[in-house]
Amino acid sequence: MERLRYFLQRTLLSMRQTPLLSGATIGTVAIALMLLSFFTLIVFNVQNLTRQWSRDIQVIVYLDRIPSNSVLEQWCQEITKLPAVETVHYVSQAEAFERFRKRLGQNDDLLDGLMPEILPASLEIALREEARTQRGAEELVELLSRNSTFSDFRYGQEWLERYDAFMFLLRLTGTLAGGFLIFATLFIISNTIKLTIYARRDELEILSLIGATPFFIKAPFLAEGAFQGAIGALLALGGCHVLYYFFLKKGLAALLTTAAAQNISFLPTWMQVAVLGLGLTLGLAGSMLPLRKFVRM
Amino acid sequence: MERLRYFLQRTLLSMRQTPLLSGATIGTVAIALMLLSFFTLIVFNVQNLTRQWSRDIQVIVYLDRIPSNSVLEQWCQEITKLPAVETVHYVSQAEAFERFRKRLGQNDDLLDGLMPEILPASLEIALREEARTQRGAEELVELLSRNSTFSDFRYGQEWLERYDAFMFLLRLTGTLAGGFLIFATLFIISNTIKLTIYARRDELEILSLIGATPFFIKAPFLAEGAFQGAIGALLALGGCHVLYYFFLKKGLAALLTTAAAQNISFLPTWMQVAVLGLGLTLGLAGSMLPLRKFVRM
Amino acid sequence: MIQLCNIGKVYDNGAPALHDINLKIPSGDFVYITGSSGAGKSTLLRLLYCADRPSRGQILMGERNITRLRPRSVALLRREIGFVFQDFKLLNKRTVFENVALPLQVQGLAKQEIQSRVYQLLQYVGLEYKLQRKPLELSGGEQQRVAIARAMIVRPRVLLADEPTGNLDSDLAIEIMEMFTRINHEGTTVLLATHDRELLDRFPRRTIVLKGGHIVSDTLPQTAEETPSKEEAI
Amino acid sequence: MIQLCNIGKVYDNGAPALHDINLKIPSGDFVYITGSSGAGKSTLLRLLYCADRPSRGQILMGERNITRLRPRSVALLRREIGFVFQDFKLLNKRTVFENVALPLQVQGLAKQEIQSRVYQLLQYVGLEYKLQRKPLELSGGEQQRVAIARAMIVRPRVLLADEPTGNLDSDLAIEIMEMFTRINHEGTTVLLATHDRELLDRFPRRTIVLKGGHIVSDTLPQTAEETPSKEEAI
Ligand SMILES: Nc1ncnc2c1ncn2[C@@H]1O[C@H](COP(=O)(O)OP(=O)(O)OP(=O)(O)O)[C@@H](O)[C@H]1O
Ligand SMILES: Nc1ncnc2c1ncn2[C@@H]1O[C@H](COP(=O)(O)OP(=O)(O)OP(=O)(O)O)[C@@H](O)[C@H]1O
Ligand SMILES: [Mg+2]
Ligand SMILES: [Mg+2]
Repeated sequence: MERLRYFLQRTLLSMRQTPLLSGATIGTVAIALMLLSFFTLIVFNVQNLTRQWSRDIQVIVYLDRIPSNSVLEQWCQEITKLPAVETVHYVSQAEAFERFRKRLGQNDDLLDGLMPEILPASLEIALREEARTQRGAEELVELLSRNSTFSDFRYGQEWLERYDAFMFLLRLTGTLAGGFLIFATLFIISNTIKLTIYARRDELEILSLIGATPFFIKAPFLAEGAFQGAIGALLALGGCHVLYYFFLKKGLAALLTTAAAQNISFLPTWMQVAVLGLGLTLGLAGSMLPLRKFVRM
Repeated sequence: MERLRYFLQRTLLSMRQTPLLSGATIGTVAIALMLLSFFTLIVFNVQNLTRQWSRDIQVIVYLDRIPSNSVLEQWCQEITKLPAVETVHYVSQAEAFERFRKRLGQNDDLLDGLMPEILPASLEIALREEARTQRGAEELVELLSRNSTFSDFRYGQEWLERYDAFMFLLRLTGTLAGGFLIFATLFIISNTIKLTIYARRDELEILSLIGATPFFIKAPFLAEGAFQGAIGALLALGGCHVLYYFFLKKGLAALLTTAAAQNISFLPTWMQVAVLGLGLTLGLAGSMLPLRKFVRM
Repeated sequence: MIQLCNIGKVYDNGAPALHDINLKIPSGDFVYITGSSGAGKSTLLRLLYCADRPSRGQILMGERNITRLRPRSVALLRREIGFVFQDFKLLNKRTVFENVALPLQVQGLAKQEIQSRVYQLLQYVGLEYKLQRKPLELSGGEQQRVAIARAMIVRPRVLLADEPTGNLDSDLAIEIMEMFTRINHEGTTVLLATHDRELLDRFPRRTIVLKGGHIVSDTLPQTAEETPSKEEAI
Repeated sequence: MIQLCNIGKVYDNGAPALHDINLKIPSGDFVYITGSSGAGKSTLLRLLYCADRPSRGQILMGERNITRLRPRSVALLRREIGFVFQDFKLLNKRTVFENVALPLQVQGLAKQEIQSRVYQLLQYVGLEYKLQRKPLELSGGEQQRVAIARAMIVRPRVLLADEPTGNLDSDLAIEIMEMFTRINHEGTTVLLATHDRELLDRFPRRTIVLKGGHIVSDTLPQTAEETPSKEEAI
């Protein structure tokens, strides 16, 4: 009990006694984690955005002959069962003609007198999220072409290629930057804590000379590290929220009228808790390592 | 002369005598600047990429009547003079029909027997880079519609809207993240240097007690800071180049066959020099501020 | 009972500080260790405190061989020993009170008891009005007295004092010596490294003289009075 | 000529250390400052070195009023003064040689000259074999001698020594005192704060006694012999 009280008191007191050092730790944790969370926030939202956009990716099967309703139904059922498929939509010749007319806009008079039958009927197959790549589309086409009635496919090759490249680049740089950012955060935080502990190494030495056990010496430092890490993480979340609110949310809403702005959201709660936990853990672990080095007895 | 030799000697000696401190500074500068340069590298390449993509953005003017060659030439000249316009391309009815046929692909037999005149002739106006936005296109349409012969415009509203939103988001988060990253780099580096100088404050005090002038005390610390900053920047550039080479260049080239991979390039030389300069400046300025605080006499 | 057998100490940089020291100090003894600067007095005391490890030989303290202890045991050993360091080794960030209270907090005593004991001891050394000062706001002699108080606060079984009166005037030195004598009468073994011939003369005790890391003489009180006069003749 | 007029010093925490000190020390004098622990000896010396500023009063050193100097002037003043700090204030990261050479490097002397002067002086204080050691690898007395060497290396016009023999045995103390006497004969003004009555007796000089921040006596050699005997009677 006395011990516990002593440790808590020491932790707070020591943060007061060395404001420069604890300020440095808290500041570094805050900035580094803010960087990390803001990055996560962006990745998170870009993912949401591209997920929406990728709804347009679909495979179209042009049908040479118009199937009977029962055959059509059977096809739809079979295709829907394929793992890569989300939905199947039958576009009749009339519907295709109507769409074409709409597309021509004011020039639709050109189609006057033409029969709807000039355009083929088709099946529009929407892909599941994980299959929305060039490869996914090609594999589906491969599968579908086993049915010899399906021979004429269209799946926006050029757009898909570009989309694929973009998504790949996004994912690659995201992973790379994210991985590197995590590493940088770890390095910078542990480095800063190492320096603050280095600056207090005489304290560690004297405590050990006074007959303090390694645990007694380290406990207040660890508590301090964890506490500062947690405070830093809170500040990071706060700062990140401010950035998010004023720039992403308000800024976008004012400038854009698209759905894009509405869809931007803050980190979900579990991620926020994770950031807090990360700060605490980093503060704790970051103190542990240099302490082990300086408290050798 | 003796002085200069003393300062140089001291700088190197002191880095040897406090490897933990100089290691921390160099490491932090390296990591922070690597983060910054890698971010710049990504922004730089994404900009290149979107610049290429945005070539597709154009305003199409459908012509009700086929103009005479001389009128056409005059129009082209006038339009080309507009600030937002890059090039103007005249698409004749025959060319439009040909394109339409290509688009239909295997179904082109549908057009057999139709006259090319069912499709209108048009002017395809490519925009300059800075005008490749919804607003830019609309302004151009506005200008063009002063000529009463031009009334039917098409400029891919939906695609442009989406592109705009995307570019805006990209630019916003880029600026935001970049600005914040620069701030974070400044903070973290100056913070680390402050801690290393704090750890050596007794040295500063004793030097001043020995009769050293403020300049004499600070010079080796400043030189050390600048030197460490420069080394850190070099490491950052090296690390960034490794990341770039193995992940972006090789990785993409192996996985993609598109032009996208070929177009990815490293930071131009002037930016590399800027990173080096930034490291040096940060090391110098980051030492200057805490030194001013600790060397008060 | 403290016993040193064939103790030798060579520092990491190769500097030999002690050679082949054999020594027996019964419990409750009061022993001076003297000798010129660099003779090895501090090194000897530091070995007894496990602040350094001997390069060779064994040290027995009570029943225990303290030559190769694990960190936790070292900590426990140190709680029974008070040490006045030659360079004080006070925590500059903490107040005088906190510095002196530290060894008791390490042992987990109740706040109440810590407070009264610390206050009492600081009164003894004449610093009761400077409880809340930081060490750097004290004069050299005051810092030394804080160090002495910190060493005595635990009522140690062994007190090792390295030049504890180097920064004190003779009146204060005599007061401090009287404190040491008192604690010695209560059963604490006292080892005191000092240069101060005045103290040796005024409080004659067993005196061990070191020179270049060797014991050159080990005399009991009756002969202790001879040594200074002999050396003064040099 | 050093002159103090109405000097008072109150530390930031409100502790008064010196009251209304008036003092004249002619150039080339050798003066002891003594008094019990906390009397204000170190504070007085630190004021002369501009290591602290007096709260009131003026200090004249030669022609200069050193009470309000700008940083650069303080640095230049300090180059003419040697100071042996009570707590040594050595640079732990640098070797003994570098520590002693520092004041000369500050003045921008040639490497050759620095080397020979440092070596010679370290020989005087008996540390020529420990040139390459770091201060923390030295005994207390050795550190003190490094501090003394550093103060004397610039052949200062004024030497301020705060308890310079506290960690030295009397033989060494006497040697050091002889060095001080020699440098004093060459024209350096020496102010020496000490508790060591043996020195006062052996090298009788003008002695200023402080008590609670006041000057309680200021006696010249012939009477200086009285003072200790009087105090011993207390
Ligand atoms: N940490 C160390 N590393 C290397 N050598 C050391 C160390 N500490 C002391 N020495 C050397 O060991 C020898 C004995 O040192 P010690 O401190 O025991 O002397 P001492 O008798 O206490 O002297 P003093 O009276 O000056 O304090 C000296 O020559 C000293 O230079
Ligand atoms: N930095 C400081 N801040 C506050 N008070 C101080 C400071 N330094 C000294 N004092 C106080 O000023 C008084 C005089 O201190 P000073 O160091 O001059 O004494 P001294 O005569 O040198 O004593 P000693 O012989 O113990 O070294 C003491 O009461 C001390 O507590
Ligand atoms: Mg010693
Ligand atoms: Mg003093």
